[in-house]
Amino acid sequence: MDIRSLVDIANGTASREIFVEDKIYRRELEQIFARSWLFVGHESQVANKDDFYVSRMGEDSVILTRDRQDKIHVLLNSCRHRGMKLCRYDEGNTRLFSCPYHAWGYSTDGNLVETPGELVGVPGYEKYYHSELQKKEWGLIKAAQMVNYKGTIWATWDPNAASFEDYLGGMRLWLDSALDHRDGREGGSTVLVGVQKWRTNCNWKFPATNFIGDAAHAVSHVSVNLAGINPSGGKGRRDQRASGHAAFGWPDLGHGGLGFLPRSEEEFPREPSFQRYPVVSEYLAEMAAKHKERRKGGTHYQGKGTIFPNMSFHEDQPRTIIVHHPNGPTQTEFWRYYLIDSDAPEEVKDKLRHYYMTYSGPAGMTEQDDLENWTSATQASLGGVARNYPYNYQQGLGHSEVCDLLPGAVWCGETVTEQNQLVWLKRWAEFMEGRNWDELMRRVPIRNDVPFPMKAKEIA
Amino acid sequence: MDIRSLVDIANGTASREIFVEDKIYRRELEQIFARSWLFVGHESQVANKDDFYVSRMGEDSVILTRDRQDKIHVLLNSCRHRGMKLCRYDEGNTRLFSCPYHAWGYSTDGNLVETPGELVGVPGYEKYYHSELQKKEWGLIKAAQMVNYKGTIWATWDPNAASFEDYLGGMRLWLDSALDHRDGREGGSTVLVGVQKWRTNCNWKFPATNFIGDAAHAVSHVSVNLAGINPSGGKGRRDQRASGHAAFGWPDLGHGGLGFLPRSEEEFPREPSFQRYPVVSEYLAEMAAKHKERRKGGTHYQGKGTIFPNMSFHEDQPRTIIVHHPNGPTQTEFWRYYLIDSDAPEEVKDKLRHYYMTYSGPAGMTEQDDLENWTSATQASLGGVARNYPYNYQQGLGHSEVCDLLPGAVWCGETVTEQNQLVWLKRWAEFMEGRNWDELMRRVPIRNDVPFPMKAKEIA
Amino acid sequence: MDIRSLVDIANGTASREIFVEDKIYRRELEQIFARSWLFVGHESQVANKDDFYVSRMGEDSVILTRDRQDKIHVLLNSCRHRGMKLCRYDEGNTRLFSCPYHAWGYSTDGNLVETPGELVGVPGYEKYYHSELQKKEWGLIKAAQMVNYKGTIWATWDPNAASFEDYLGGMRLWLDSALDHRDGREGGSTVLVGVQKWRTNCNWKFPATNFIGDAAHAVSHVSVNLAGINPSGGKGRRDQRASGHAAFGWPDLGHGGLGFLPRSEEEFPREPSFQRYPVVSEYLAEMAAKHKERRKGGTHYQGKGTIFPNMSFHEDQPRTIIVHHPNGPTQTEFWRYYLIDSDAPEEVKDKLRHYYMTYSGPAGMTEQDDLENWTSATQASLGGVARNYPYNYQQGLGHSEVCDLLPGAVWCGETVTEQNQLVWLKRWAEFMEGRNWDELMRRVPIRNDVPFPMKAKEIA
Amino acid sequence: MKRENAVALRSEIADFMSLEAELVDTRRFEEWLGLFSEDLHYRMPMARNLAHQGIRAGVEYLSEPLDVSWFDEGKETLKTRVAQIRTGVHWAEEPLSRTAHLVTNIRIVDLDGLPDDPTEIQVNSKFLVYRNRNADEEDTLIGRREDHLRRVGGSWQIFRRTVYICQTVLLARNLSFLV
Amino acid sequence: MKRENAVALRSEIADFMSLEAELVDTRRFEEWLGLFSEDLHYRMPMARNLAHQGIRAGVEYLSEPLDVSWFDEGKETLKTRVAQIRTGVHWAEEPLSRTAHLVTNIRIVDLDGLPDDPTEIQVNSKFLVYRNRNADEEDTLIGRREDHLRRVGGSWQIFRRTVYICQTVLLARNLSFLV
Amino acid sequence: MKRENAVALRSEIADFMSLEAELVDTRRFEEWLGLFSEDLHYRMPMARNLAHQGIRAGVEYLSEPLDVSWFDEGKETLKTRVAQIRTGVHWAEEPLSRTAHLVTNIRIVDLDGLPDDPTEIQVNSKFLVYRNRNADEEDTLIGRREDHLRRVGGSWQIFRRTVYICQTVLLARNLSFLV
Ligand code: FES
Ligand code: FES
Ligand code: FES
Ligand SMILES: [Fe+3]
Ligand SMILES: [Fe+3]
Ligand SMILES: [Fe+3]
Repeated sequence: MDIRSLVDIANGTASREIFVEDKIYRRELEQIFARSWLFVGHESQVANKDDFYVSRMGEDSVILTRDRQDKIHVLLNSCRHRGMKLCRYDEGNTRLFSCPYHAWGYSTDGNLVETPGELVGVPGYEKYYHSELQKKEWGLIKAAQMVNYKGTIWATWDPNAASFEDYLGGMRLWLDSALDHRDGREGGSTVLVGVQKWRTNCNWKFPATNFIGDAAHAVSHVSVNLAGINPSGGKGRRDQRASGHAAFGWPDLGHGGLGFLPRSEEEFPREPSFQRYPVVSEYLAEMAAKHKERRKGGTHYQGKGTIFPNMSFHEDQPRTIIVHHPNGPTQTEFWRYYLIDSDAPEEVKDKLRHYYMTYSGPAGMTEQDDLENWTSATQASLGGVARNYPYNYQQGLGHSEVCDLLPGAVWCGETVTEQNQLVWLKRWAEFMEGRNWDELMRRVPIRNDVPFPMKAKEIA
Repeated sequence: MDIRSLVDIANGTASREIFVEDKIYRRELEQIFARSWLFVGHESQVANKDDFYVSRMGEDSVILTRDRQDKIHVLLNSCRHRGMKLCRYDEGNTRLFSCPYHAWGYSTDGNLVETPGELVGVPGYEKYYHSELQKKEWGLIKAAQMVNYKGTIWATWDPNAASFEDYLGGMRLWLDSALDHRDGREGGSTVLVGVQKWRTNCNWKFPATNFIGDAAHAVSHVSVNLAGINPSGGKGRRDQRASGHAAFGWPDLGHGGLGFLPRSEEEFPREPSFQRYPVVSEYLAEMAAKHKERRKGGTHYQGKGTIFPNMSFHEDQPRTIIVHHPNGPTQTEFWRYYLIDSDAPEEVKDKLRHYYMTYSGPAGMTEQDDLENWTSATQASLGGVARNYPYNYQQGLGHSEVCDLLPGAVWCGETVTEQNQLVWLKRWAEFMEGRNWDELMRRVPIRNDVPFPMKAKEIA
Repeated sequence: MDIRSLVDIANGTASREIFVEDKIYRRELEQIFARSWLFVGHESQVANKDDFYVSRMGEDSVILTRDRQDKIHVLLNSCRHRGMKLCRYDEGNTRLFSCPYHAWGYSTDGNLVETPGELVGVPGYEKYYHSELQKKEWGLIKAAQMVNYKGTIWATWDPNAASFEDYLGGMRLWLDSALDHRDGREGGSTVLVGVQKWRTNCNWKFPATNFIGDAAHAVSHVSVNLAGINPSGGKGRRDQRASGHAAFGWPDLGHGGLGFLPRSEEEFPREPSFQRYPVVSEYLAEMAAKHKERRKGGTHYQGKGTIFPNMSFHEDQPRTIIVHHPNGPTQTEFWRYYLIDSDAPEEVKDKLRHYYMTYSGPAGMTEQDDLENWTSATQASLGGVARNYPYNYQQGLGHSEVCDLLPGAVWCGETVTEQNQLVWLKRWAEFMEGRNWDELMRRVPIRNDVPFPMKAKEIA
Repeated sequence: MKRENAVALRSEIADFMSLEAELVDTRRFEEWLGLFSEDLHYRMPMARNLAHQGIRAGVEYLSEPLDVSWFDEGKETLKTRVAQIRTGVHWAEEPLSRTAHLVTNIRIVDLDGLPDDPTEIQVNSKFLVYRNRNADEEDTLIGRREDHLRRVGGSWQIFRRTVYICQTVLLARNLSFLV
Repeated sequence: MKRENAVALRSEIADFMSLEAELVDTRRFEEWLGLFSEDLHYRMPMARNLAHQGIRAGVEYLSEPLDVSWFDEGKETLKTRVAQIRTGVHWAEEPLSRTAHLVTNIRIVDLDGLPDDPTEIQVNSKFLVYRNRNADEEDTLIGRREDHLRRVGGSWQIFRRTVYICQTVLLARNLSFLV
Repeated sequence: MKRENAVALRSEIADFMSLEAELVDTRRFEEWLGLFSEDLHYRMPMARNLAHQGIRAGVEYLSEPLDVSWFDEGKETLKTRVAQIRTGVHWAEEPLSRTAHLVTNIRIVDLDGLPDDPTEIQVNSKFLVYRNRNADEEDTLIGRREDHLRRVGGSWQIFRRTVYICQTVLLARNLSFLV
């Protein structure tokens, strides 16, 4: 598979095949989803010992669970005996996962096992297996690396994968802006109970490259803007944003989004918001004041976007996380989580919840139109003739510059640019080529590397 | 892919694989549907300036539209930006196709653009694209060639394709017999409003090779014959036909059908028809008289059949067009149009319409049984053992002779023969082998060409 | 395709790919289902001359029919002309199968034809085919070999296949225990009217290797045991079994199951059963006494299991046959038949029927849970990561010994062992490697043959 | 119409509609035909995807007299359809499909405005028609129906039926079953 | 039966059928069992594809006493099914399916011929039973039902239920849910 | 409630429910909104797969005030949804979906216990909502509904609607149509 013929970063185009072709999709499962850091869930979903929550990594079902020592684990949800889907509930509480088929039992209890997910109960182990089964080798497959980042749980199957911090790079600053408390405390957020899950017949790369900052598609939301769900009343779908909002991307990492040009905390403007709901408006104003106070002297980093490959988040309106699980070349299963300050008053939570649900998810008046567009674009790219014509990502091509204020990022001073789609596609190609982690993290020189197209230096 | 092993013209057999196998199907999309002349629609469907009608070519969606200069165009219905299905209505009126996703606008207005479908509106063209986007290169894909033939619109994606007239060859004379007015005027027909579209789980080649003149399958219509929808009353499903009705095929072109042996216009017999509906009966008799008068001294050509690859028509009872759009190896999407003299009295139109609908389409008492048979044959050819046994097309094999009265055609003096299926399969193989147009049109010698099996010359 | 990398008999593991991958599945259709002996139906389903019953062999539809000379035949149910599914009823009575599409007629009447299924009626044979069609070559495809074994009909497409008796080997003794009358007569059983057919999204090898004797999964039936359908009342789902019940497998043939260690007829214990239904209990006791009497001095062979590849049967509770028709890599179409003594009193039949239906089939309280498990295991093996981890069949690995009492069989003295799954997988690999029948039946030496892992001989 | 009459009429009409569906699903086609008047107008128009202006203008379903429909016929043609099935060689229905007509949301239009003993009524309903045939073929048509009924003696007859299915591209191989 | 009694009876029976479906869909299985008599005969016969002669002869559905069915049982077995679900380890129903029983076209057979206060009635209906379980598994059974009800005190009990589904090859993995 | 009142009320409510579905399916959205009170609470909770203990505990559907739902809103938001559709550029509904709301098993809860002329009632029902749009896209939502109605003058208004769909993973691309 000649990946370079599929994605032409220098010219800002990509073949439609990558959005519809099964062979490419299957390679994505191997090269991307079996290697990248993936979002699994939130610690609040396994708040108590022995709580579990069943999630997905790519097409695979996984169990997120908290053991009796309060450690969180990510386990492949398939019995090592004959493949049975081990845990068949969406959530619950147990420390012993017993397989319905032949009752192999896997434990997460640290008193019993060295490695969580270890195979402990094998009926007839002595009599029928003659104690010869190597139980240690047949425990549940564990994620090779797992991280709890401010409550969000991430994992990768690849023991060689870069550390989560290195993998995130500067994008971490923006993720913080979603996960930190509105009052400026580190962390302090949680997800509302209830994850919206739904299927849509679009390739998973549409949402990934849409949420990375596709400001040009704002026009497709004109209907919700006209109908008006502005939380301060009137038309539009959001409160007015502060100035200095632009697209930033991390070309070496594949992340990107829209965010605010970093500035000193004190200089970051804070306009009133949620004025239809005074209790929310007041809460947010109070938290903003605390934030400014707590972080004064520091730099204000704030943004939303996509963390390569398939997790997108929004730091504000609506403050959410969405995961685009691949489900075949032309289907995506979305999982949407709603973020909230853990200790916000109930009424504030309720109003925010209502606004978020009105905006996002399959019933969200904004997201509905996105879902329709991604589906229609996927379907219209299947035709035997249409397939031959590449997609165009030339908006702002060659106008990117390094942004010194945001480590590792490039920008071109605008929100409206396709720089970030190219950032993401470049990373996609690097994974798909099968680069190893030394190459992926640029610890070694790479032959024929494709540079990100930057603005030509003016000759003084 | 060894096409010659799949179709054995000399022996009159064809592998079942070509009716069920996905790999072959995908090659058909490339070698046949991206190169042949395909039926797109009727000019009456875009009667007014800026009218559009969304049709299909193979699996691809296309827009048929009439510009303000009254020229008709066929455009690929997929946005060049990121593939969105541009026009999502089945029909309407506009001169600017604006994409729902990022609002790229394509115009057909000759005052604005040189080439219809040109990209004119790109939001942020100056600001965000820095005026660098080559708009002329990112217009809608236009059909490479388009023809309006007596109201019917045809197109091909291949700029090298033979001219439509050459492509049609002698089959044009029969197409004329469907499209010309009953009174003998050239053209003068139109389609009734409303296209029947439906999906059936059969390979698209079943209808193509059925309508090319599969007289042997008449026996499958015994139920409608018994129930009786004869428009002159009584049993059967059609009025009695004139004599001299036989199968004719164009072995160098892939077309064929059933028709009347050409004879002088005056000699062509015209029996009464539609006697259950005197108004129709009288109308047709009157038109027939005019026809004879207008064309006296000429030759009467009349027939129905399949134009390679997937358009079939009937010139008389019922006067219709049907397109067999491929929709996967084991699914076809049918589009049926009903032909009528444009200026026939309303009551005549209404009675004919009723008869046609009773005969054809998914509720047609004749077509229902065809649809069942094609589906059952497709499904029964999927089995691992059944697949190994070729289909048989040996009826009349080696009994074809050149018919001097019909240019380019062969026949064997009968309606009941599989000559035409072989004519079609031979052409199928020529396209599938990847022959270029010089080869396809026999402008150059072809190595190892497969001749059509003709009757051995008797030695005098 | 490297079959040996997929199934590791020596280590007792098998790749998940063989349970989910389409390429492997298509090879199974060729190498296994087009060559093995397959169960087709029961002679009672075609009790009268010209009766027919439509069945399946792999994915192919076949007609089981009895001709006027009382001979039974198995014919491929696809018209040789253009593939039409010839017979579209599930059962009926005819001696002429006339194709709906073009009326080719195939006869089973020995007065008319030499070979049943011969093509006799070709409309227009003289006029349109010029008597040139080689009708003898275009008859229905007949099973290459067919056997009526005590009422059960078996067939294979492969003329070189070993004889049915050789193919069955020692497993025949167990099949007898299901098919012979309860009173010890040879045969004397029949199937109840009505075949349960249903689709389940599991790979067909799950049921095949489950019914071959997967005693370890009994734990999955705890719910029916608790609810209780024991025919003698109380908990559990069956009457208490006699002692000496263990797993036996035929490593050279691929068959296996659970059965009783052979012993003299007189020594075989016969406890009361079906005590909730005295009429049944008494009938069975009486028959058992006759059985013992009739066969005294002989050896009592009794068991249930899977005959390679996809027919499983049970000799007792419930006395049934089930066929696992492959229907795509992740779907199986089950056909379940219920066995009964032909001449049992109606009330006995009725009570047994009720018990069997309560146990088996899609509404069976035992089988429901199996179906759920097979589906869940199949689905959980599709994930990109899960696919990489082989299934484990190490229960009792290397503990098998030759059982001198049962010809060709090995055992390890237990019911609970995965010996039989490995027996089956070994045979699967031998077919899939494309071995010819000399190799398959070990008539010739085989290079690099994989031996079945047996217990190491103790050194005296 | 008085409330009690309205209650009784609704009950009676629901019964009639259930009977009609039962006759067709149990293949008593000739009895089924008896529930339709001789001057029956039976139409199933085709739908198109139009912009909202077209929807507002009420032209989504092609309903002009000369428009092509899925069905647009009288009782005689319906009888012919039944006769065709009865030949036993109508392959699209041989073996016969098994159908289930689920009729719901039965509503008599403008019931309040009707006289106490009306002779003609319009009955709107929703339907789901399921067809199963051969081994595994399933088709489902869903939509709404507008029936016009006329009182004939002690019972009712349908003299106009208009069936609006939701599909534009029919996702069934054929319409050989009666709706 | 008098018209007003007929109207009331239809209303009452529709209510009963809705209640029955609601009990089973909200997993009040024990209450649901209470709506069936102890002498219940519950059968779901299997259908076959036969030529038109077979259809005419009424043998499409295998209904002889000794024919194999999808279900053919009494109340005790139904109770056992409920008990099995209640164990919490009946994997086919653990986690429990979410079902919806849509019952339509409810018709009391030969209502006119019944006495004013009948003690036994036959109720025909159509049904669509939808089952959803796990992440994305959907099964839909559609067909018709013939129920025989007996008046017991102020209410009704079903003493015979025959369920005719349209499928020949069951397209559901199992029948672990109650129909 | 007296038997005859019960019969009449059931009849009236069924008529109301049919009308409601007809208004929404014929895109008379503004009229449809009129059937809901200004203090409407409209919720479609999400379901989870839980072990049998969870089902027994009644927590299968996430129904706490702060739980995320598919919908949880008042009339104003419903009006906004209608307004969005009416813009003509709401791409998820442009071209408009064709829907059919089949409402069955309509049952007035505790009818016997109600006064003869109740002002508030709870109406349980089952539904199948079918949506077809573009060429071949089909979505079907099936489940049950609990509606609370209040008598307003001569008619009724819905002041609370809770919709329980059977799916956990929504198998529709979006919920841009009104349920
Ligand atoms: S598959 Fe899990 S124990 Fe056997
Ligand atoms: S996809 Fe059409 S404008 Fe972007
Ligand atoms: S396909 Fe059977 S006769 Fe033509
Ligand atoms: Fe958006
Ligand atoms: Fe035909
Ligand atoms: Fe089992």
